[in-house]
Amino acid sequence: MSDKESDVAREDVEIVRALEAILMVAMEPVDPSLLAQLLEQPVAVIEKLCSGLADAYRSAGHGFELVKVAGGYRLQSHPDVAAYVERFVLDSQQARISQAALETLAIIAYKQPISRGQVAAIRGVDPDAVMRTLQARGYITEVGRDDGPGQAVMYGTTPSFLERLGLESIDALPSIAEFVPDARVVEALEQGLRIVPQASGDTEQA
Amino acid sequence: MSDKESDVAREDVEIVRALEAILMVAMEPVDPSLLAQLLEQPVAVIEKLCSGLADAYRSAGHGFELVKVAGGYRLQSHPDVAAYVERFVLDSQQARISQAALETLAIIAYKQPISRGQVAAIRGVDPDAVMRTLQARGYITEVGRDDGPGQAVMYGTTPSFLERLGLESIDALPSIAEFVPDARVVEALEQGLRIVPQASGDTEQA
Amino acid sequence: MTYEVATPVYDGPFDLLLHLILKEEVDIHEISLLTIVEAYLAEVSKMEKFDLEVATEFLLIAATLVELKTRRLLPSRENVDLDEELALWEQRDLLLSRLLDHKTFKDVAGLFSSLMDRSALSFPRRSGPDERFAELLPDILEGVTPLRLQRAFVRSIMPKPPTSILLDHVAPIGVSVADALLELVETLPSIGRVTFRELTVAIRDRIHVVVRFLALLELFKQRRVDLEQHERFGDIVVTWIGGDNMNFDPTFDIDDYEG
Repeated sequence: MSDKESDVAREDVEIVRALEAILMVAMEPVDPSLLAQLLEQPVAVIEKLCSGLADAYRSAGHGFELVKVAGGYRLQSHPDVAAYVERFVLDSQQARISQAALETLAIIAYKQPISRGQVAAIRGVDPDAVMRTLQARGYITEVGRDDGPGQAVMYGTTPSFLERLGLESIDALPSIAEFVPDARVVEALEQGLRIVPQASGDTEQA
Repeated sequence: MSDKESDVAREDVEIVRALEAILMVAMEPVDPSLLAQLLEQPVAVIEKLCSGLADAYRSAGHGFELVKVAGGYRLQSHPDVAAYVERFVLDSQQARISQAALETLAIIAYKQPISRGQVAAIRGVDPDAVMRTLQARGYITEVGRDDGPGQAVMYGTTPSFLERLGLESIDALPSIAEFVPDARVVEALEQGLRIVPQASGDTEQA
Repeated sequence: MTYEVATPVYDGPFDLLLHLILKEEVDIHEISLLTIVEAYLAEVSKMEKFDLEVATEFLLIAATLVELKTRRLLPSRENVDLDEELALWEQRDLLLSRLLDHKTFKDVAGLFSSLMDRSALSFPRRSGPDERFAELLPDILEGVTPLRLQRAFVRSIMPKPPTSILLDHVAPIGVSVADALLELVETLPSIGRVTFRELTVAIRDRIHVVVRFLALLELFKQRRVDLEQHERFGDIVVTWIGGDNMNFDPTFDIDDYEG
């Protein structure tokens, strides 16, 4: 939009582009120390580049801004044009939770911390879109990374989820222990279906 | 540029900022007609502004880009800095897709709506397992039933499929005519499936 | 002439057929349509979920291949029925166009693969509205109680009931051409002369009749039987001309690739 954006030092261009790309795809504020690690730069350099980028966006007059919230950096819509964003939000959000979303939320609540891959394995379908919605609504959040080689992001429920359900803590969720042995029967009754003796557990996996 | 034009341009600045802000909070590609409605502009204006914005990002050398995919506009990280983003998004769900699944997807994309039996006729193998995987990944979906006596379930591709391939619409695929086997292949197949034995004196061993 | 058929992994009988036809150094006369037919029968019998439409497609293709093979084995007749001839050409053209489709979409798959590789280099922005817009969002957990959550969890860990069709009316194909061949070689020498109808009178399953017919064609090719058909749609008379010497392995010669 303006030439001022090219103010950043030339040698930093690659790092700044990578920084913009990461902030663009992040779901939550990104800790400067994680950025430092990913971009192989000292934290101080990251802080300086982010602040330079925030200035550049401001002077270019973009409809978005780079801010530091909750100890991390985040790209977000500019408050000046909040009215348009509000229209969009009101227009595009669905009102009720879908069956798929409820099941995904239940799995995360009971099995946390859990990765997206693990949720997919239980659900048999890709839970990506549903998890993004739940995350955007603040019911689930990233709670860390798996120790394993994949270092998958692990998800858990948030305090606002507990509050919304009127639960003191996650331990206050109704027990599922008693359901596990008879669960198939319960399910079969619910669905009004005959129990198939050799029903295989992984029909969704192909 | 005349004064009138620069007035329009000044007015456009607000719309462009609103566009940027909305795209920043979107969770999937945003339909230009929704943008047109929210910003009270003709669709053609929205399309022009978005394409101008995409150009501006490109020439400013940002680490993100504005693209039109699956019928809508979305912000995404720039492919140039994919290496950095991949470090950040460790558990990307972009699992590799098998050759069998790709061939099945190719048939469904070009022949939709198509039944499982019709896919089988071209593939020569039962596509059931592969089609269930494609459905679980959200690339294909049931789009209706055949009018014929069997009322076979018909399948088609989804917006997720277009997103995965980075296509604006199904029409953006090259014409199937470009893939039709050349004369040499056709001749060999005709010869291989000939009905009349060759006139030459060689012995037919079948 | 010998070549490996087992080395590459074929994605089903069509892939195999395509490979055999397009492999130029192989004499097209050598193509074993029988192998392909058997591959189709195997496909049908191993189908996870029986789908009449899919099975019918396979049997249609298999039947066309059988007919093509029959034509090549039997000497050409002088008085050809025009309708019959047209029907065969139609079937063959259909098969040809499917093979062409198969080849076409194999190539399209390559394009899809490269498009996916390219688009995988960009990651979409998908964060959604931040907490500043939280109060605008409808409460999607309206009516969701801890108990509903528990039930949703129990439901999600359940194996999904497999959608199955009753298969009682569909008999599995349990006979290969090789099996049928062995059976015929055991019974025919003692009978000598028999009609095809008599040979198959006890068989209720049409596919078993087809398999037995293929076996007879093999024996004809090996000059172990003589076949006569006096009128169109008339019964076929089978005469054993292989003698009493059973010292050959009847399965050895079935469409192998020795030149």
